[in-house]
Amino acid sequence: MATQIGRERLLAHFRTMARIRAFEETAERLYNEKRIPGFVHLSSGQEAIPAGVCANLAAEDRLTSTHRGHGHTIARGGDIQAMMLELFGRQGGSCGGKGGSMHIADMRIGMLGANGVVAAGLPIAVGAAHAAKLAGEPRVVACFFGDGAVNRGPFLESLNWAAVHRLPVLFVCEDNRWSATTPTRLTTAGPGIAARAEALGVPACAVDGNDVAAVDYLAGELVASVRAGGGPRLLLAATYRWSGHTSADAGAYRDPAEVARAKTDDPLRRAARALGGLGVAAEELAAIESDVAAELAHAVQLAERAPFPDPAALYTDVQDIGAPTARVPA
Amino acid sequence: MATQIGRERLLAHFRTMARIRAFEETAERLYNEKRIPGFVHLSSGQEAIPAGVCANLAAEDRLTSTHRGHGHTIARGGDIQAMMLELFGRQGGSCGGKGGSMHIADMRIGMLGANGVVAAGLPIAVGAAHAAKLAGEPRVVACFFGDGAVNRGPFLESLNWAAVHRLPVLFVCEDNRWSATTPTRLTTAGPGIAARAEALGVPACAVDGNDVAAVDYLAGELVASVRAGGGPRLLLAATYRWSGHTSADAGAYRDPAEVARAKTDDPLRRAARALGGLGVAAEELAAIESDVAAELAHAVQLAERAPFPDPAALYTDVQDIGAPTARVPA
Amino acid sequence: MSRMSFVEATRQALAAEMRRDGRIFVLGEDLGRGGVFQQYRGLQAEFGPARVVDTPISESAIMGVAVGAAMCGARPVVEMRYLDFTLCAVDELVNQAAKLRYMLGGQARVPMVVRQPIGLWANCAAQHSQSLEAWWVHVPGLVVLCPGDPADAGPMLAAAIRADDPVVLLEYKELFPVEGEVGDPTLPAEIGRARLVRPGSDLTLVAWGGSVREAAGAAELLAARGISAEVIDLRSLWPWDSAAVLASVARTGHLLVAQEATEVAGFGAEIAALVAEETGARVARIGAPRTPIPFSPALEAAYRVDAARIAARAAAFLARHR
Amino acid sequence: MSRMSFVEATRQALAAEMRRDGRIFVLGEDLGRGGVFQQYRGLQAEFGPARVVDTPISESAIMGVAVGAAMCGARPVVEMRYLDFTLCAVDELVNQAAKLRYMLGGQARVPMVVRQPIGLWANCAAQHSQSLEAWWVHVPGLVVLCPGDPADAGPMLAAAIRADDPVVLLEYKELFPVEGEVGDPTLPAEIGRARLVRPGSDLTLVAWGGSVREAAGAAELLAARGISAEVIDLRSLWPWDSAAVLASVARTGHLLVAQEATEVAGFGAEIAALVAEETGARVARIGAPRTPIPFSPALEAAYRVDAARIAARAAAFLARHR
Ligand SMILES: Cc1ncc(C[n+]2csc(CCOP(=O)(O)OP(=O)(O)O)c2C)c(N)n1
Ligand SMILES: Cc1ncc(C[n+]2csc(CCOP(=O)(O)OP(=O)(O)O)c2C)c(N)n1
Ligand SMILES: [Mg+2]
Ligand SMILES: [Mg+2]
Repeated sequence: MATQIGRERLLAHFRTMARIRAFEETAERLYNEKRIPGFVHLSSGQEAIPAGVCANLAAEDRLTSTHRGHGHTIARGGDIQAMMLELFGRQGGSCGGKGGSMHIADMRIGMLGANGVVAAGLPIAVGAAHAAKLAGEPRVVACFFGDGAVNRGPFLESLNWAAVHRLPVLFVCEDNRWSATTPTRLTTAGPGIAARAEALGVPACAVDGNDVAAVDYLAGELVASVRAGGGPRLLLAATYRWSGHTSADAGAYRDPAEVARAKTDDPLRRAARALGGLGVAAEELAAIESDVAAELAHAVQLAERAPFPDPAALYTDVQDIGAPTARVPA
Repeated sequence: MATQIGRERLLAHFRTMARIRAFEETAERLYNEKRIPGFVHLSSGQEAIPAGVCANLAAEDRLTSTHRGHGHTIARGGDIQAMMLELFGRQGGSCGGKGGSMHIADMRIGMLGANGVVAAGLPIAVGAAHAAKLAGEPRVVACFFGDGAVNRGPFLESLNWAAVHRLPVLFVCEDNRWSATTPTRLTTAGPGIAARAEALGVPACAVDGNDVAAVDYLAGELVASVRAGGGPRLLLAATYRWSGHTSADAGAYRDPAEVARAKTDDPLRRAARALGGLGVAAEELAAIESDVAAELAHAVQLAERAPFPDPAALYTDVQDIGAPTARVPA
Repeated sequence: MSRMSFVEATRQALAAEMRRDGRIFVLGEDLGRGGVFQQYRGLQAEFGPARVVDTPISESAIMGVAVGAAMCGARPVVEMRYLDFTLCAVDELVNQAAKLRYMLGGQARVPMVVRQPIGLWANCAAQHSQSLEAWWVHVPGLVVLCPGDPADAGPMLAAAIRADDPVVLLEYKELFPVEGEVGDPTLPAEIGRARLVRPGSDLTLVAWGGSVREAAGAAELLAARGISAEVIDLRSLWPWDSAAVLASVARTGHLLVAQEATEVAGFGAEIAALVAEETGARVARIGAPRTPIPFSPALEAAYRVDAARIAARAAAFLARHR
Repeated sequence: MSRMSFVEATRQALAAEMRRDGRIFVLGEDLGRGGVFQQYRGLQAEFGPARVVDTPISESAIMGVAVGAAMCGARPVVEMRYLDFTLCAVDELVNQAAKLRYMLGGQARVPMVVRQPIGLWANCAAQHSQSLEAWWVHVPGLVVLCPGDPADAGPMLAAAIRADDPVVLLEYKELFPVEGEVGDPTLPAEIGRARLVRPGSDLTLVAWGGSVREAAGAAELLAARGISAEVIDLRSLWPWDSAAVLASVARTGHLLVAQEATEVAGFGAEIAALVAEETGARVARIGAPRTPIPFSPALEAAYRVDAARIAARAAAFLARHR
C-alpha cells in the first residue's frame, strides 16, 4: 500500500469494509439456511471500491448501484437494520419489503437504488447529474457498474450524454472479471474499458480495486475534478468476486486455484496490514470486527422477528392517478 | 484524385453515381409534385460511398442499409424499375408496395433492407455475417449507417459482437455531419467515430467520401482483409447531405454557405474531372447522363401507370402460422 | 374560446407550464428546430438549450436520463418523435420509470411525461405508424392519456406535467394540424373523465385519439340509416372512465369499441371485456387486422378503421342482436 | 410415456432438433454453463461453442443478430434469460423480427425462436417476474406459444423451431422443475390447438402456462362445492383455439379466464371479449392487480392468482349469474 493515508481514515475504511463483509457473509448464511426469500448477489472481496469511493462523496451527492448493491449502500452510510429487514421482506425494510436485495435503496442518503437490469443504473445516474446541473445544485453522482455492463448499449449512450453535457458523474467500473458465469474477456472486444470510456469523451483511470487507500486517493482526485465542473470521469477498479454470481451459484465453473489466489488478495487484510504499519494494534481491529458481528447479529434477530408487511401494502406506492384498487379477499 | 484507378472502373462508378443522383432528383421532384406517397430520404451528394464500396462486393456478399437507402440499393445493382414502383406503392415494387422507400430491399442481390430505425441495420448485418460464418459460407456483409447512429447503443453492441466473433463485416459510416436537423458534433462526445470503433476492437480507416476512387481503393483493401478472415473493419467516409433530412425538409436550419460549399465538392464532377484526365470525352459522360435520365423517365412512366396492389395483399406475407384473416369488406 | 390547432394548443400549454415551473425541461431529438410536428417551435428560443435539450439519437438514454432526473426533483418531458422509437427505450420506461416508486417502497417518485406521437400518418409504413396504447395500459405504474381533439390537447399535456406519476401521452399525428374551438389550453384537465361527443340511444360507440373523428363520422352515417349512436371519447386510457361507459351502455344496451390499433389484444378488448363482465350487454369491437402497417395507399385504405367501416360494423352488430 | 421434468423435455427436444438441422444455433448469456434454469445443460459440450453461443450482455445484439441470421438461412434460438430482459430488445423483436417479412413484401422470412422464461419465481420481484404475453399477441407477425405442462414442453419447442415465423416461446419458470408423464418430447406439437385438462359442465375455465395448474386446483376446490368446471389449457396464445373455447362455453354457458399477468389489458381480455362478442355468454376474468410485482412473500401471496382465488372468483361469478 504505497498511497499515503491517515490512520483515522484508513481505520474508517476498515470498519466500512468489515461491515460490508459481515453483511455479505450473513446474507449468504441466511440464504443457505433458507431464512430469507429471493437471491442475494454478494460483493465479498470487492469491499474496497465502495469504501474508497463513497468516502469522497459529500452529503448532497448521490449514487446508483447494480444488482450487487449491498456494499454501495453500506459504504454510503445506509441503515444496516433497514437493509436486513428488506432482505427478509419485512416491515421497516429500506423499501418496505417491496424491493428486496436487488432493489435496495435509500433516498435519505442519495442512494437511488440497486437495479436488477444490468447497466440500467447508468442513464439514471446521468439523469440525476443532469437534474443537478439544471438546478444549479453542486452535487456529484457516483455510478457503480460491473465489467459485464460495458457490453450493453446504455453504457455508450450514458457516457456520451454525460460527456456532451459535462455532467458531474463519476463512473465506477467494478471489474471483477466475470459476467455471471462467463469470463468477461471472452465476450468483450477491444483494448479495454478505459479505452471505451475515452472514446466516448470520458477520461479514465485504472486502480487496484483491492487497495482501499489507492481507491480512496484516486476517487478523491476524480471527484474533485468532477465537482469542479470538469465533466465526467471513469474509475476502473480491478477486483474479484469471491462468491458465486448469486447466493444460489456455487461458482463451480471457476478454477478453484483462481478463486484461492484472489482470496489471498483480501482488501480487508491489506488494510489491516497497513494499519499495523501505522501502529494500530490487532486488538483494535478485532474489536471492530466483533462490534460489527454484534451489529449484524442484532439486525438479523430483529429482522427475523419483525412483522411482514400488511397485505394491503401490495396496493400502495404504485401511482397517484389510477391507483389500483384492492381485490376482495378470496 | 490521387488514387490510381482504371478508366473503365471509374466510368462504371460514374454511371452508378449518375443513376443514384438521377434517382434521388427524380424522387425529390415526384415528392414535391405530390405524385408519390410517404417521404423519401435522399442521398444526393453522398453517391461516391455506395458506389465505391459496392464495387468491391462479390455476388454472394450482402448489405444492410439505413432510412437513406436508395443509393446503396442502386450501387448494389438493384432494379430501378422495381424501386420506382415501390416508391409509388404499386404492384411489382421491390417490396410489393408494402415497404416503401424506407424499407426498400432486394434479397436477390443480398440487399437485406433499408430500415426506418436508426442503427437497426447494424445487428442485422452482424447476424447475416454470423450466419455466413456458421455455415462456412465465404460472404462479406457491408453495413451502412450514418454518423448519428454512433450514439445508439446497438452501435456498441454490434461492433463488439462482430469483433468478438471476428465476423466478416465491413461497417461503413457515412459521415454527412448531420443527424436529421442537428449537427452531429453537438450531440457526440469523444475523439471521433474511428476511435469508438477501435475501442470496440474494430480497426477503422477514414476516407474522403466524395472521392469515389479513394473509397473504392480503401473499401477494396478492407473487404479483402475482411474476406480473408481478418475480422470486421470500419470505413469512415466524410461526405455531405445536399438536401434536407427528408423530402419534406427544406433544411432551413443549415447555413446556406455551408451547403453551397459542400456542393462545390460534387463526387460526380470530381469523377468527371478525373475521367477527363484519363481521356474520356465530355460527350461520353453526357451520354451516360442522358441514358440514365431516359431510364428514370421510363421507370416513372411505367410506375405511375402500374396498378396498385390488390387490397387482399394487405393480409399476405405476415406469417404462416396464425396468419390474419381478411375482414369482410365494409 | 378561440380557434386553434391541436399542436398550437400543446405548445401554449407546454410554454405556460415551463414558465410556471423551472424544474420542467424537455428532452428529445431536433427539438431546437421545433421537432417533427413543430410541437416545440419557438420553445428553445424562449427557454434556452438547457431546458429544451437537443439530444443525441439515444432513446435509451433519453428515457433513462429522464427517469434519473425525475427521481431527483426535475420534471422531464420526453419527446419520443414517433411512438415506434419508444421500442428502443422499453426497459427504461417499463422496468424503470413505471416500477421504481414501488420497488423503492415509495421513497422516490418518477414524475415524467413521455410524449409519443401515435398512429397512421402520411404513409409512413410499419415502423412509424404503430398504435400500442394497449401495452402501456397493461403496465402498472403508468398513466396513459390520449387526447382526441384540439380542446383537450393542451389541458391533457398540462395535467400530465403536473402529475407526480410517469405519464404516457399519446398524441395522434393526424390530429396535430386539426383546428377546433379551444378554451384555455393551459388549464390542466381532470384526468380520468370521458367526454360525450354525441348523444344517442341505440348504441354506445367508444373511441379515443384519432378514432374519435372516425367514430363521430360513423355516427353520422348511422343516423342516416336511422341508428342513433352515442359517441364517447375516452380521453384517458388509464385510468379510464368505466362509469361513463357503463352508464351509457345501460341506456343503449350495446357497446362497440373502435380503435385504430390492431384489434387482437388491443385496449378495446379491455373495455369490451369489462362491460361484458359488468353488464351482460352485447359488445363488439373493431380495430385493425393483425398485419403490420403497409406503405401503399391502396393497402392502407384497406387497413384503416375509418368511419365507413365503423358504421358497417355497428349496423351488422345491431342487426345481429336486435 | 416416461416421467420427465419440463426442463429435461425441452433439453431433449432442442438437442434432437440441433442434431437434425445444422442451421440451428442457440444464443444467449451463460449458455455454456447451462443457463439459469439448466435448459442448456450439456448442449455446448455436444454441439460446441459455435452452435451454443455464450453472448455478451447485449440483449439488443442478441435479438438483432438472430434477426439477421434468420434472414440469411440460419435458424436461431434466442435465450432471453428472463422475459423481463426482452424489454432491452423490443425494437429488434417488434419493429424488426415481427415486421421484416411484411415490409420486404415476402422476400425474406425470419424463422427464429425467442425463449422467454416468464412469471413469478423465487421472489425475484418486479424486474424478474413479469408476464407480458398480451404484448406479443398484440404484435402482427409473431406466433406466441406457452406450454402448460411437461408433456407439451418439448413438442412446443420443436414446433417453434420448425416454424418459418418468429415465435415467442413463453416458459413458466415455476414449471421447469415440474415432472410429468411425457410422450416423445422431440415430436413437434400441432400449433393452435388447446388441450382439455378436465371436463366439466357448469363453467369453462381457460388458462395457460403456470396458471393451468392453478386452474386445475381451482376445479378441484369447486368440485368439492358441487361446481363442475371444465379446464382448458390454451397452449398457444397466437393463434389461439377459439373454436375449442367457444364449443366449451356453448356447453357450460360461462367463461372464466385465469391469468398470472396483470388483469387490466391482459390477454384474458381478448378471450373474454371474443367470447362475449360471439356468444353473449357470461364472461369473467381473474388476473393480477395492477401493481408491480412485490418482493416480500407476504405481498406476493396477496398478489398471486392461485387456485383458491380462482375458485372464489368462479363461485362468485356463478352465484351472480345463475
Ligand atoms: C439486461 C440484463 N441482462 C442480463 C442480466 C442477468 N445478469 C445479472 S448480473 C449479470 C452479470 C453482470 O456482470 P457485471 O456487470 O460484470 O457485474 P457483476 O455481477 O460482476 O458484479 C447478468 C448477466 C440482467 N440482470 N440484465
Ligand atoms: C431509433 C431512431 N431514432 C430516431 C429516428 C429519427 N431519425 C431518422 S434519420 C435520423 C438522423 C440519422 O442521422 P444519421 O445516422 O447521421 O443518418 P443520415 O440521416 O445523416 O443519413 C433520425 C434522428 C429514427 N428513425 N430511429
Ligand atoms: Mg463482473
Ligand atoms: Mg448523418
